[in-house]
Amino acid sequence: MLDNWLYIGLFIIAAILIPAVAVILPRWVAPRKPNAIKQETYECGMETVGDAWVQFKVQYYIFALVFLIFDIETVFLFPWAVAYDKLPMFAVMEGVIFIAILLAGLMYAWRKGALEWA
Amino acid sequence: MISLSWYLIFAAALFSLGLYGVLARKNAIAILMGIELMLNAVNINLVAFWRYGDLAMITGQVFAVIVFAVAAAEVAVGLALVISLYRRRSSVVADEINLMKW
Amino acid sequence: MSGLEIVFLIVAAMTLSAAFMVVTTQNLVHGALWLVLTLFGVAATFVLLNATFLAVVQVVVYIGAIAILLIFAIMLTRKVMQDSTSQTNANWIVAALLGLVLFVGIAQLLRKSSAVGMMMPAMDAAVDPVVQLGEVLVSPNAYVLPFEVASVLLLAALIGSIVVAWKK
Amino acid sequence: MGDPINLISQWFNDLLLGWGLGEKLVAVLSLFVGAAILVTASLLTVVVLIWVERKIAGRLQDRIGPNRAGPFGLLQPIADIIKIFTKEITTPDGADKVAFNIAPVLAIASVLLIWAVIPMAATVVGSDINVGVLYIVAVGSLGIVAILMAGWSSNNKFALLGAFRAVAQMVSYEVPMVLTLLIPVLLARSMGINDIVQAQSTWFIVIAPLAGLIFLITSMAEVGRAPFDLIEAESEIVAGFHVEYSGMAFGMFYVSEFLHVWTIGALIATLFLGGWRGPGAETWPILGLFYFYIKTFVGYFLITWIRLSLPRVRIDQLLSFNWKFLTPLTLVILIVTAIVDKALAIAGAARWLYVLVMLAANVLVGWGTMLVLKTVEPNRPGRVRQEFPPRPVAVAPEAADN
Repeated sequence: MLDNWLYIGLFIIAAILIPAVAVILPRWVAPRKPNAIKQETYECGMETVGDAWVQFKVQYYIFALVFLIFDIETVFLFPWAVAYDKLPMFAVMEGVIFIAILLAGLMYAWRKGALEWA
Repeated sequence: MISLSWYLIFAAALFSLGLYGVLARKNAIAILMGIELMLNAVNINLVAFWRYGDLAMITGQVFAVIVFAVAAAEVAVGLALVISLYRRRSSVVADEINLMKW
Repeated sequence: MSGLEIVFLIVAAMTLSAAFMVVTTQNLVHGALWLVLTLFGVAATFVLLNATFLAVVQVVVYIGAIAILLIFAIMLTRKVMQDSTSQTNANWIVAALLGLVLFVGIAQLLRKSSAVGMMMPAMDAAVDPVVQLGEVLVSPNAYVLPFEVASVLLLAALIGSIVVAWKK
Repeated sequence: MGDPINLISQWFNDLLLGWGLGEKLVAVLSLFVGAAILVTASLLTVVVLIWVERKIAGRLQDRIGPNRAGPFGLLQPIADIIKIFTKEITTPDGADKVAFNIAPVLAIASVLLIWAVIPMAATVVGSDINVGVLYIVAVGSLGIVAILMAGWSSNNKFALLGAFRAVAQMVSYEVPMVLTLLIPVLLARSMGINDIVQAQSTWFIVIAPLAGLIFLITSMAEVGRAPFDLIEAESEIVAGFHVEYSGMAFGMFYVSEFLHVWTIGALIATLFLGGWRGPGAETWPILGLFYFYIKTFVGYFLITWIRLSLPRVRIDQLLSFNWKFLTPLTLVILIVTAIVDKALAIAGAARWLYVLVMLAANVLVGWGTMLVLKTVEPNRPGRVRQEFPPRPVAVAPEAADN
């Protein structure tokens, strides 16, 4: 079984190494003439104004938050789905209750207005 | 072969690093990151005990799963507090959060 | 040394050095990126322990969600914590000592314990831990209560954090 | 015969053993070479894909598409590659150099890694791990980290804003995506991709058509292609998280997008269209490879077609569509599938009846959704088309002061 994971480990190395070579190779092929204006951060040709940091909407955080809770709950349903053949109807209903609790959370966030962008 | 102690030492080192982070960092988010390290160290221990113990008992993995859930809840609420605090007091330094201190 | 031992040592060294960077680096975004590497190392450790389900869950939940949330939070609050100021408080030496003492203490305890030399029992290829996990998590004789309570806890966390972070 | 891939790997193994290398080393080496070949082949596929996509786009937009370089413009991508290799890679001032350079590599690695678990023929199964489906989700989340790294390290406000948007979109659509992935897992009783292919004696698109559709939509949003290409909305945030990238570093993001679309085609083929299955695929594995590529292309063509037909949505529409439509719908389908499946298993239904009832359940849910959608008031404020009276082009200076 670890053989399969060895393959994945080697695949990770290959999948990082080969694109890395593709990025490094142009260092010799491509020209390299940096100058002050070229290195400026791009703002559609205007001079750069201020810092890259601007005030962000807290909404981004709220979406990431709802995602985190949903993600972890969904992940725990996977073993339930895999063991499905061995589960009695009662255990299936346990999973359904779990999903219903998830749905309740979604409804709450919806009613609260946390899912609105504006 | 790798004996249990390798994993336990590894987890202990990770836990100690996390503890240092929790105690020494100023920023509340950095403290939360330290807590994540500690929780991970605990998870390594739990899984190692499952693997080296009775394989028919899946308890170690179940505990790790519950730790995942608790870690997620802790980060969600913790960061929400930090952000709310930042909005009110413009600070994320844990030492300056002293409204309830006397 | 066997191949597995070498892999373990590489993974452990990578994880611990990344964790060290997490708690020492000045730049918090870097800290979060090092945290991603640490979490990845822990996932690799889970693979070495044959807990494959937990390994992928570690990546999905910790890297895919928790680390992202941390980076978002750092970026939302970055203005006050410019990277130039020191990130450690006055008693970091005490904290370092405490961490060291804890590590040495645990190592001492481990040296005396009988569990140290335990070896991995062989896995039964016919038993899939994922199926086992799925069964006990919803079985009334096992862990159905913690399972449902965890879901309620997550619901409470969702509600609580929306209430706290939402400005209206 | 009929299985050239394993034949070649066998020959390679024997060759290395003949050189007197240790058996374990040979095993590791040949696995690594296999991985490297798969990675390179995937990257080269993109070269063809760029030509195919430009041709399809051309035809769908009533033009010819590339036709100058070589026959049918076939050499066009080669010319593009040479061009992009010889372009300067710039690094903006104040950029975080390390993160800036790692991000494109990580972005493409996160897509390439999916190919490690996809079975392409009966004998070419890749890595047959028992958590394959979650592995795919896990690898996808590395891509999110790559985007955040790229946006943050560029030291550019558009890049950072684009990265935030991209991540908000990707994490939002990941919720229904992971939920729909549960359905094939439930039907196959396994998370292993190979087991899922084995379980599709009837394709899952027949048993769970709604899940297939939702998977298609959500994965399009994951890639960030039109109609979900808000993450690079030129008019708002210039080019999104990769504004500052140039040359091959930008090329990596570009390639990863194309490869991601192709990979999603492969995932749709594997999870819903039966993977390499087809007449004679068991005895002639090479036929399975052929079927697999045909099905992958079907998925790829669908996505390209949708991309070229639909305009871009607004960000509030994008997020509402996900959270208020897709996610609840997926949860309902999941509950229905779980209960119907168990009820049929208890009743001991025959296979044909099972397929029929599952299909009927899906149709019912789809029909119910349509009914619910109709009751949503079509004239609510957000939807009213506003009439703007024509404004004068120029205003007299006195009037403008007010």
